[in-house]
Amino acid sequence: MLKYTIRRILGMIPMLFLISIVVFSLAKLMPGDSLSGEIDPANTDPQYIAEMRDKLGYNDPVHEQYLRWISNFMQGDFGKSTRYKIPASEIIAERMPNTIFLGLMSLLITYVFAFLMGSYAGRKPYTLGDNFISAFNYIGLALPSFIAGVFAIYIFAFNLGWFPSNGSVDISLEQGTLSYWISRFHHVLLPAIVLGALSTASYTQFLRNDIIENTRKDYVRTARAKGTPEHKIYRSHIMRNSIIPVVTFLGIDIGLLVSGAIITETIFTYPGIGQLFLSSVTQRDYPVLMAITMLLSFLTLFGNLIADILYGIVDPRIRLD
Amino acid sequence: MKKPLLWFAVLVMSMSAFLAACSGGEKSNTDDKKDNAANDSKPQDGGTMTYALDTEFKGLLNWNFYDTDGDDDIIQLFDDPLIDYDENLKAVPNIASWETEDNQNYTFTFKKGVKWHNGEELTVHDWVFALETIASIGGEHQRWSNVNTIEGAKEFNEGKADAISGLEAVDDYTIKIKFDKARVNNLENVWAYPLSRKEFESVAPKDMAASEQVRSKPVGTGPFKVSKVIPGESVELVRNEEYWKGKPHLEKIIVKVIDSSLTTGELKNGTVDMTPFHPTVLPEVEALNNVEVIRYPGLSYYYVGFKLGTYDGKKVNMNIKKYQNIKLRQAMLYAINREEWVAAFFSGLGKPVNRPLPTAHWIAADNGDMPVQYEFDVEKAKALLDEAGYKDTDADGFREDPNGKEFVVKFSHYATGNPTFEARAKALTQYWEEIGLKTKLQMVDVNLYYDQLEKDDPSLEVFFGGWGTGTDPDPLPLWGDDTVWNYPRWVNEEAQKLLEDAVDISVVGTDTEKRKQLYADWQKIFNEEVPALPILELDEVMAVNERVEGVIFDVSGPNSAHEWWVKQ
Amino acid sequence: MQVTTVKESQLKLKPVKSTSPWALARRKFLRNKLAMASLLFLIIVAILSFLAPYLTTQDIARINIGEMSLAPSGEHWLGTDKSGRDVFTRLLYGGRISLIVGISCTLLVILMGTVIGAMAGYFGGIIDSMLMRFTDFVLTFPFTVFVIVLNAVFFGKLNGLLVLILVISFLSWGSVARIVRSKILAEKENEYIMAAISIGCSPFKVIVKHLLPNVLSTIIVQGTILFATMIVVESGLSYLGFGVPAEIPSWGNMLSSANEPDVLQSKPWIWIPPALAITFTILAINFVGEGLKDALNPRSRR
Amino acid sequence: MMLNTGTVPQYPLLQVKHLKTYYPVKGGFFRRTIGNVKAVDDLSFEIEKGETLGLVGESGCGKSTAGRSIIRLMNATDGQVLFEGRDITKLNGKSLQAVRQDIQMIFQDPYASLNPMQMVGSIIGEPIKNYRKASGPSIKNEVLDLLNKVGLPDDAYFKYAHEFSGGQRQRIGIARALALKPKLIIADEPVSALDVSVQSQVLNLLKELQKEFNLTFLFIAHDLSVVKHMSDRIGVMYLGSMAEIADRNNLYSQPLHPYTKALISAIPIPDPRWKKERIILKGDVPSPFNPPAGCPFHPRCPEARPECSQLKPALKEVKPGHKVACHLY
Amino acid sequence: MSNLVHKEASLLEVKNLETAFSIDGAYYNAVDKVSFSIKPGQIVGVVGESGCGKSVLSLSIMQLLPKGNGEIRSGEITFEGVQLNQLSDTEMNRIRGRDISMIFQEPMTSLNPVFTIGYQLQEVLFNHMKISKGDARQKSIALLKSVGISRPEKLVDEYPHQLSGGMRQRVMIAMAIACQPKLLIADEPTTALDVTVQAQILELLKTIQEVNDMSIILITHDLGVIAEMCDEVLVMYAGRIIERSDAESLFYKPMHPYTELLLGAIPKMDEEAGMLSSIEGMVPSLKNMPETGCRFALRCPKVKPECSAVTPLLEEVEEGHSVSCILYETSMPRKGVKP
Repeated sequence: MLKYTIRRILGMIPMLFLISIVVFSLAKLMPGDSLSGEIDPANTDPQYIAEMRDKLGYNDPVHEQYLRWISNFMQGDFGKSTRYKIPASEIIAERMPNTIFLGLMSLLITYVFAFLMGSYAGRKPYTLGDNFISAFNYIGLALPSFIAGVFAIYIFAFNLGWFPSNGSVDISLEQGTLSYWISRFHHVLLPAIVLGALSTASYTQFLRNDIIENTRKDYVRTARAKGTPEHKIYRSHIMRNSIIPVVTFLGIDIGLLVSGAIITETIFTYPGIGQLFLSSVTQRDYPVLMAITMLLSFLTLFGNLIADILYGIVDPRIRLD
Repeated sequence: MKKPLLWFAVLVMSMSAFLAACSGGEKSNTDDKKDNAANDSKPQDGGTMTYALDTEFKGLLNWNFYDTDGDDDIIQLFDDPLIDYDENLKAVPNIASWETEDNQNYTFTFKKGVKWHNGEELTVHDWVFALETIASIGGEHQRWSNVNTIEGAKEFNEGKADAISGLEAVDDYTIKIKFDKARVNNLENVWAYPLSRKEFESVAPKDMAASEQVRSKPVGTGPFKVSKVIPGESVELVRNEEYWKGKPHLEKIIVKVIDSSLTTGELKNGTVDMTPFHPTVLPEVEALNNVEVIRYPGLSYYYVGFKLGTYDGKKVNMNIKKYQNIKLRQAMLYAINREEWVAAFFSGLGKPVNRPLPTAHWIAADNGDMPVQYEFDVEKAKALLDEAGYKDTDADGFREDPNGKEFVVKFSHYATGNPTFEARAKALTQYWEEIGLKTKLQMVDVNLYYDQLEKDDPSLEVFFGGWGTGTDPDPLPLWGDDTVWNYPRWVNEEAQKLLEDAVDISVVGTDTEKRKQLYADWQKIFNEEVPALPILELDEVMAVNERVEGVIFDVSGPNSAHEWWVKQ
Repeated sequence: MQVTTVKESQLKLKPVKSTSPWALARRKFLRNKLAMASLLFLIIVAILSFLAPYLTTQDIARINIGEMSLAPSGEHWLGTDKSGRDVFTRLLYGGRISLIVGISCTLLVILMGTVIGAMAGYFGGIIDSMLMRFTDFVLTFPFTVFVIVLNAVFFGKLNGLLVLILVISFLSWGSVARIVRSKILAEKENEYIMAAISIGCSPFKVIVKHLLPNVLSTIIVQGTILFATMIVVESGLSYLGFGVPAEIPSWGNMLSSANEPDVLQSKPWIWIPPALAITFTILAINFVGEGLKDALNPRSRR
Repeated sequence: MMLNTGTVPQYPLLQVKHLKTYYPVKGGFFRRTIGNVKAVDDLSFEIEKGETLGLVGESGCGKSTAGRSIIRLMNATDGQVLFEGRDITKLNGKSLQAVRQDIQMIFQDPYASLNPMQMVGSIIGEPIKNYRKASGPSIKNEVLDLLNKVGLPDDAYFKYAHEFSGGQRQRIGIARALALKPKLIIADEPVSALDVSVQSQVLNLLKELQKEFNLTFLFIAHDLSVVKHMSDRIGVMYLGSMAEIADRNNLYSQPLHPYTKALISAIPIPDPRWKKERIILKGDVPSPFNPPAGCPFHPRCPEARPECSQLKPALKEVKPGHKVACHLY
Repeated sequence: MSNLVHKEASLLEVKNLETAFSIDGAYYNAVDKVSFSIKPGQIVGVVGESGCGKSVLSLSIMQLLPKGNGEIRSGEITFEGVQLNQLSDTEMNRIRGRDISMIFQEPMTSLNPVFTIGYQLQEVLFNHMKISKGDARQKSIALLKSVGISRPEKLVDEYPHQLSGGMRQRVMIAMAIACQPKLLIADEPTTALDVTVQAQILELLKTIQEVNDMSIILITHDLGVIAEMCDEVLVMYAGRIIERSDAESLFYKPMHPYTELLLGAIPKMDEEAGMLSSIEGMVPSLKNMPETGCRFALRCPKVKPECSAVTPLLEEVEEGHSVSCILYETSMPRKGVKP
């Protein structure tokens, strides 16, 4: 397993290298001179602009610019945000905890609900409860997150006033106290539900169908023939097999969540990576933009690795070596 | 604040009320503002006020390093400038007062007992520190142009001198500054924001912007102290008990960022006490029972420009033919029902203007004195076009140019996420089509838009734009014959002379009336030639919960926050 | 073997009633009430959208300053938006764009995914590994991020709608290629494929005549899922301002007015119709997809 | 047709010489080949025109792979397949197409071997269309004729495979194989998926057809009694190579290879009075990925000797027409 | 062992069993009026082609019919005096795996892929006896050894996919005999296996049967296996038992035309190749089953006109040999027809 993991991580390097070329090229292709962010816009002296261009290396051949960028990047220097005037890594580090918290909450909600609803519906298919859950699922699958987010704010934040409509925490609370965490939780709940709604619905459906399918498997019949009580058959034999695919989704979720956070964080004015990304695009903050894009690509690759490793852990038939 | 010009596109997106105004200082009440402080009893102490920004703040929380409105809004709650501006944008003493004989040598005197939040007293050395910090960074610092006019600043920057020779600290409270030459606007131009030596002495100038002293633990001399910063999200400020103008009433101010779509909802729920908002939501905000709208004159105006020439990096050349006909341009302004347009897209929060300056500025000439008034008049517009030879020769309902060729007005407007931009641009083209001008609308990404304008991209012919001006009234950087900001690329020798004379100390001396007259003459020429069609000047609005008292706004911004209070 | 003489009866032989798998699936689908109702709904939406210019005389582009932000009434069934344009009219036109983008992306994605997946799956070996490496590579791009960046790169340089469709499609075909490939790999193991080779069918014929019809059901089901996804993607990007150019009405663009403070709160007639249109369309597509999946699955009984 | 059997009578119809078919096994991150499954490992035999050679062995012994390698559904790694004296392992494109006309295959799974999307008429007519420019009606007549030959009604023409039972489907598969009038038919487990009563129908049909058209069969099956019933000669395969090959009666009455003996003794005889000495082998067939050194059978062989684990025995003729690969002989 | 003394008490007695499956809302009998009994220590073979209902019969006895789909419509299944089809699930669970156990055709899918062999073996022990974990492990190792597995200590910790088909079937057998059941139902236990492995497994079953003195119901389609293993044979066709006899009598004197044809359809090793007997047509599907009369009538070469009108009953024609065919008149007067 360790050997496999190391090999996989090594295998990610060429992929990331290729992606970095794509990312760099795209940033170069983006309209608008990225200089405008780095040079005092009030200073129009052509000589000054030319000097700055030279100084910032915009006149170097493209491959040199790339090499400079990538070698800095690998040393953890993602460049300086043209908007915030501080290293992009610091900006990202500031926002990262919020996105991680949102992502974890969303995952938690997704898996808890999907597990509860999916196992109920799978065990009692075609009953009233199952139909209710199915109806919920269809709505969850059909309601895009941005619509769900807008509705959620309209209904739960404005009309009912149950949840705050923006931010990540009430600033007046002392960091680390219980009420601080409650406030964070209160702020993250609505966006987390919206972010997780789609996967909750699809995982529920998936789990349900998988349970129904596994119920018909030969080994379940074997277990019955052994005299194993029904509840134990569900708990061990069926569930153990049914959670295998759902667990492996966890890895893939990592990449998806952060992408999904772009919309959710924007709607809820939640200061995380997604919102940062979007504002970096509109403001042409290239260093931040490139760093986030690389980060998300890495997360996607990393998520795939996690998925494979989890698969190897939960399914004894898969051997990772 | 001294950044003389702001791109309007940025303004529109951020919709900050404080825009180019420089500070909050002692204000005398003016007639056109709603002052609810007078109605009620005595101010009460205590309480928390929540102030919402509808644009993200960058977190560069120091006058010397910030560059956006969001940060500005926060800084002025906790840091005071040395010089303030009154409702006519004339400089008035705040912490510092000054004397000058010749507009070259100034003596500034600081008030005693003004303390930084860290307990140190503010002295002239803090100002020197600020000026030297900027000078040591030089061209890469955006305020360099506000410092390099001081004698010896350039030498200091180049390392030829250990100190800026034009700065002479007489004692802790008195400083003499000598500028490289006499100018009418040396005072308005000079960088008048000190930097605490104690906080920053251990930080290299290059690293200051990223330091925690700027980003998370800023200090100032203002009525509130920053107690906590959540980057990009909110800032908590607490009362500065030792504020030199008196103890603030409010115990706490919370500044938070919300999406503009949430404005009315948050105001209604009382989770936001005070926030600027987009003009289009004015009716909704006014409809809220618990909120009052403070309206005050702004410093920005919108125009429709024509590309009349190109900029070669040094000079503006008026060498593009298509829109050279003045009658064509005038007709296009007559064709626009500006009253209706402003009512529709700015909820009436603006007035049509006939000159490229906001009324609030002291150099602005009286609108009524303008030679052409450009009242909405379709017939007049059509007549002008007929005169100019733009006639419909092929009976397709649209006019051809005097040579009988097809004439299409290519109109461009910047695009952001805001859907009303498209609508308001479209509405303008509809006015022009009414008078028989075929138009084509192009929405251009805002980041590209100003880039293309600067580079005279041929795809931009007629363009929508806006300027927000700062405290320095000089139109030369915008309309001079050697500046890239002159987007229409308009050159008129007479006008150019007027602008140059107005800042020439040998012509105007220290006589502001004479200076104003020169500007008025310039405005008349502009009014007749309309290289850009002035559309409107915008009023600023601020929504304030009615429990908040003592808040006053004028063109230079709000009054000092220590006077604000909430009913409990 | 001798060819015996043709009997009259043999020539007259005619198929009585089609029992082809497609016919069976069609029959099964027609019996599925929910799916049929959804299909009907989609057809109505499509007809209304595509006939919009004939159904309404309203000019979708004209700004009517006198009629801005009117609540629903007899004259304007769904009210007007902030530019005084009829919301109902725009909903129809918006549907047209959303459906066109959705369908074009779906078709392009299916086309690219199927060609690449089928080639990789059928030929295997080096072709397979090269194509799949490339697919992995494209799949590694975080979708939303790259759509936004790519769209920003091409913004204003080309026709916005076309760029959007191409960008979305280029970033989305990977999963289809993978599914088609694995399906082809599985199907290839079936002996009828070997039979087809052994009776002298060319690789092209094997793929087109034998493999594709048998993976078509998967592709169709995948297509419905994609169609729904693409409508979500289009409207989501437009909502964020990175999708269909603002001047073209689409459901996402219409919904983006919910970003405006007054609209979300006090003018719900402007944003709720496109929100519901998107939701119900996707719901209907999902139901049709489920129905198709059921109908095309030979094992399902119901 | 490119080959003319009449002029080369000295050649058997099919000669397989030292045929090897390996599948690469991929492993590791870069999916490199880390080894080979030696599905067929040095297999040799020949088939005379008009005879039926049975190929028997347990699952994984490579008999199906051998069949597929001959018809080039798989590419042989090494060795030769001489069809009418001509090596066809290296053929490509048109010449390969031409050879396939003479060799046809009947497949094991009556469900998977027919394209579910095709009408039966199209399934049977397709090979004709591929090789001959013929008009629709004439092809249709041929197809109807073939349907009659395999005992299916005319109206099957317009039906789809899913409307038929397993036995009928297998008849369709046989009709397809006959459509090109091939010289050699490889029948790969044609009855193993069928019930006994249906199996007998298909076996009878194959015998009739062989008689009628003088067909040559390579009959692959795991059921020794079925193979014996169908074949003139029988080859017994174990782990990719031939263990023994002989005339069917010889093989049955005087099996030489210990594996053949065990195989025959293991077959349950439907006769309760039949009491016989049963040879129970130990363990399972080893994996062809990692076959044992020496004689592949030696780990299970009750008569194994020391040299059996050293040297792989060659197939040698011990009696006329009876070859065996065993160190005992 | 072959013992057909009627007086001896039956271990299992099935009477008039009807098991039906619902298709499109209607029920169709997959097992129709089946009666038979098994005595202790007997091996009874059930033979028939696919779809004849032999697996449904075994699942009916085990009460393992798929829920909501198949159900026992009438009849009695009595095991040691207890009527199984009256028991609750919990009560039945106590019998399954302890008194009656079962092995299945597909050793590949019948074991849960995510649990170790040991876990799955111990599960049956924990289900039916109070036993400590350590003992259970020891016992499972012993069981694996008893089914001829050479390295049981290692195998208990392995997963099913690491085992060959034959090994898995041995594990299944070990699981089935763990509680020393009185009856083992083996449903096509060797069909998926190679012939040399089949020989091993059959040998094993025989040994175990002798050692434990249990009864076996051996379900298979392979008459060869029947001949080798069974004392008594039930021949099923289309859900009914059409012939019942001791093995020898069945093979040497088949009575029912179907049995006769079936025997003739098998290619035999010791005979010269000739034409095999074949049965025209195929077994009618459940939905198309004739309402009355002999279900084989449509394919029967000896069919008489009354075959499709009169439903024959399974009657003893000779001692220990019953057949359900009107060709065989019995001493007893034939009673009525089946409803």
